[in-house]
Amino acid sequence: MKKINTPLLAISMSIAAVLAAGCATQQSHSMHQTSPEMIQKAFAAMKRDFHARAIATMDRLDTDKVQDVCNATGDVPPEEMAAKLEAEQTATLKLPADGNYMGDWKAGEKIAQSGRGMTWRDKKMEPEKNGGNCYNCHQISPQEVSYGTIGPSLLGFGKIRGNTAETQKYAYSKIYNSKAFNACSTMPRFGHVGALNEKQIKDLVALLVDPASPVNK
Amino acid sequence: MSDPMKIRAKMNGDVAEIRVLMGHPMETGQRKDAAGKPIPPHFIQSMTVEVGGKMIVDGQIGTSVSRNPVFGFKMKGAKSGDKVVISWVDNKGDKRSDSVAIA
Amino acid sequence: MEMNVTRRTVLRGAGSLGALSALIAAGALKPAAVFAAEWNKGAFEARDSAGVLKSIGAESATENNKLVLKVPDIAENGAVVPVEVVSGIPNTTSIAILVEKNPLPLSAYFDFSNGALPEVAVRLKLGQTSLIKAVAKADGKFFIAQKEVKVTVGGCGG
Amino acid sequence: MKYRIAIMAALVATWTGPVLAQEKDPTIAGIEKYREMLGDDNPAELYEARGEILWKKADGPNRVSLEKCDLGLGPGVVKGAYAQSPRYFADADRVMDIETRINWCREKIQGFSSADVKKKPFGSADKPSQIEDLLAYVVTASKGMKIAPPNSHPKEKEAYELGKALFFVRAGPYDFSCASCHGEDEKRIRLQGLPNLTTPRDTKASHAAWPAYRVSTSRLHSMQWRINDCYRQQRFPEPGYMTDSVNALITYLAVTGEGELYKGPSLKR
Repeated sequence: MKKINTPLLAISMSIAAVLAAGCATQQSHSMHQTSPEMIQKAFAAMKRDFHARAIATMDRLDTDKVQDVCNATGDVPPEEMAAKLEAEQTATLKLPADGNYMGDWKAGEKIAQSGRGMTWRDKKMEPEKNGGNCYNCHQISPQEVSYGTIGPSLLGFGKIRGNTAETQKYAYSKIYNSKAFNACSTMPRFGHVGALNEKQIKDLVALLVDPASPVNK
Repeated sequence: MSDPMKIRAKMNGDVAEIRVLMGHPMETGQRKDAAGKPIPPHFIQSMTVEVGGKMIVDGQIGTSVSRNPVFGFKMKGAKSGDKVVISWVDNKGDKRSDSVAIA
Repeated sequence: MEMNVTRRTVLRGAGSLGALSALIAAGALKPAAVFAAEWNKGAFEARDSAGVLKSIGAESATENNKLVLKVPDIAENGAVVPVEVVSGIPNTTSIAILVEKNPLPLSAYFDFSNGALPEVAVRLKLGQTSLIKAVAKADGKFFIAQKEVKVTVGGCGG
Repeated sequence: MKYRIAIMAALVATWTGPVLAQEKDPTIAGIEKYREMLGDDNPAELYEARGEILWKKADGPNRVSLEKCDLGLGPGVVKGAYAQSPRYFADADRVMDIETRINWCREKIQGFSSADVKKKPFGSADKPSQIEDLLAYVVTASKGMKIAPPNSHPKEKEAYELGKALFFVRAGPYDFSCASCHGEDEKRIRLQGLPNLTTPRDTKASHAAWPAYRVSTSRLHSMQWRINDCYRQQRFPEPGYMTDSVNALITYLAVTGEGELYKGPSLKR
């Protein structure tokens, strides 16, 4: 991680810059890279100054490889490294055993609306009570005007892509682990970290893909 | 003890503009506390505005007015230096009066 | 009228308050009782707009474009929604404001006199998206204006 | 990468409409009207009035007021002190934000215990905390003054660098950093605009508006609270009140936002 191939990094950065210029939805964080020394200092400071509260325990500061790489590269890992990370994250995907990706879009809408869960105000890990925080960052159903813009608009998601098994699987996988598609995506890995369970992710897939969902009307 | 009101009163041409901010919970009686017990209503029911010794606004207030209420009024016939007295009484009988001179 | 004078005196909290305080202290009058007579309990405790309008005698209020209700179309938070009412109807003496979807719709009722312009700015709580209604009384007649305010979900919601 | 470009192209295609429409988005226009109508009447003034009384009151085990407290511009100087914070204090040998410094005075001058001042710093609508009242009084005395944290002492520079690093590091179950939400221009959560706190433009406007009274919670929120609650939403463990990490982040924000005239405490959603 400390030895980053500079030319490669420069190339990937310029690609990202081009994309960022042309597309408002690209996760184009300002080109920022923290030195390994400062990253280390930041974590040392947090480990000294932060404390566990309810389910928000101190091990949340123990980073995994994805976080390490994204931190070290300012969220723009060299292409090869990104591809490797994405492959590794893809290998962790747990897809539904029954091969069915679609749940109930109405339940999905409720999950998309809710921002609850995983904070130090939550006493237990209860994914069934958690929300997906979706509207915080995405436009989804046209009826909800209060939506965020950190992520791309998902309006017409299923209509644009078609209600195919492939689309359903893609949506499920992306919600389960966004990093399988974009190593340093801003989006959480909801399934991977156990914030949402299989049923909830299926309901969200239905919200996005089901032709009956307002998203596709 | 209730917070003193913040009253602003100034002349704008021949119109006196009066705004007041009151410190009050304006509890509706519809809410429940953490233990699930209903929180009793506690809200301002009446308010008056007097300018130069004359009542200009006589208001009755309900629970839909926001916490820490803000009201704005206007009048003609007042002048800089006139005393503005604003008073309120809540449903528990607590009351408060504050005054300011029109700027 | 008699009640009104008493109430104003008490509100001012000075001067002739002494006699009344004595009454209150003696238990002859509870403060709430003093004002309850004046505060239009029936109107403020009415559970729907129709009930409020009836209680204030405005059930036959008519629309009039000189009664201007200024509200935001959308509010970031229902806890504080700024509302302004300006009546251009001659001889307007009172303005009432209602939040239709609130459990108790009547929010405020103002009587204006001695040079006060018939207009008011307030901040109201909206439990949900709702119509706001403004009612003005002029020369004994009632006029009404209404607009919807959409209350949105705000913040991260965690 | 090819795949990503393909997705990107699709996104550009689907976004042409909304992006163009955004300029006259009625929702955004409506929210702007809401904020405009909300006006200037700010219940933070009630905090300020209580804070002034509290500042001058002989309080604590030592029964003395805070009027000799040195907020950085000399003992007893309140005016302008907030605008020049956070700063290094030799007597404490650390960089302190204004809230940390007021509490330091409450301990050292008034004799409150450290536990006392840390007990419940974030009040509720029904029970505002004393530090929030004091804070409102102190910051209001910097209204209209230029935000100018010194950022010259080595420890101030160190705090800035640490704060900047803290701002960008991702961790926790959601892989978030501060920059996840505050790292780009013109983004929002729901309808709330997110200042890009990596650039002076947004940071100036944002920093000059805190502390803020929020109508949704009916209370005044300090920067200490702001950082705390961001970390809660980031799903991190809880940062300790007035710790070096929190003060480093506040230093980073103040330095990034320097040069703006202080406009707080403001009124927010």
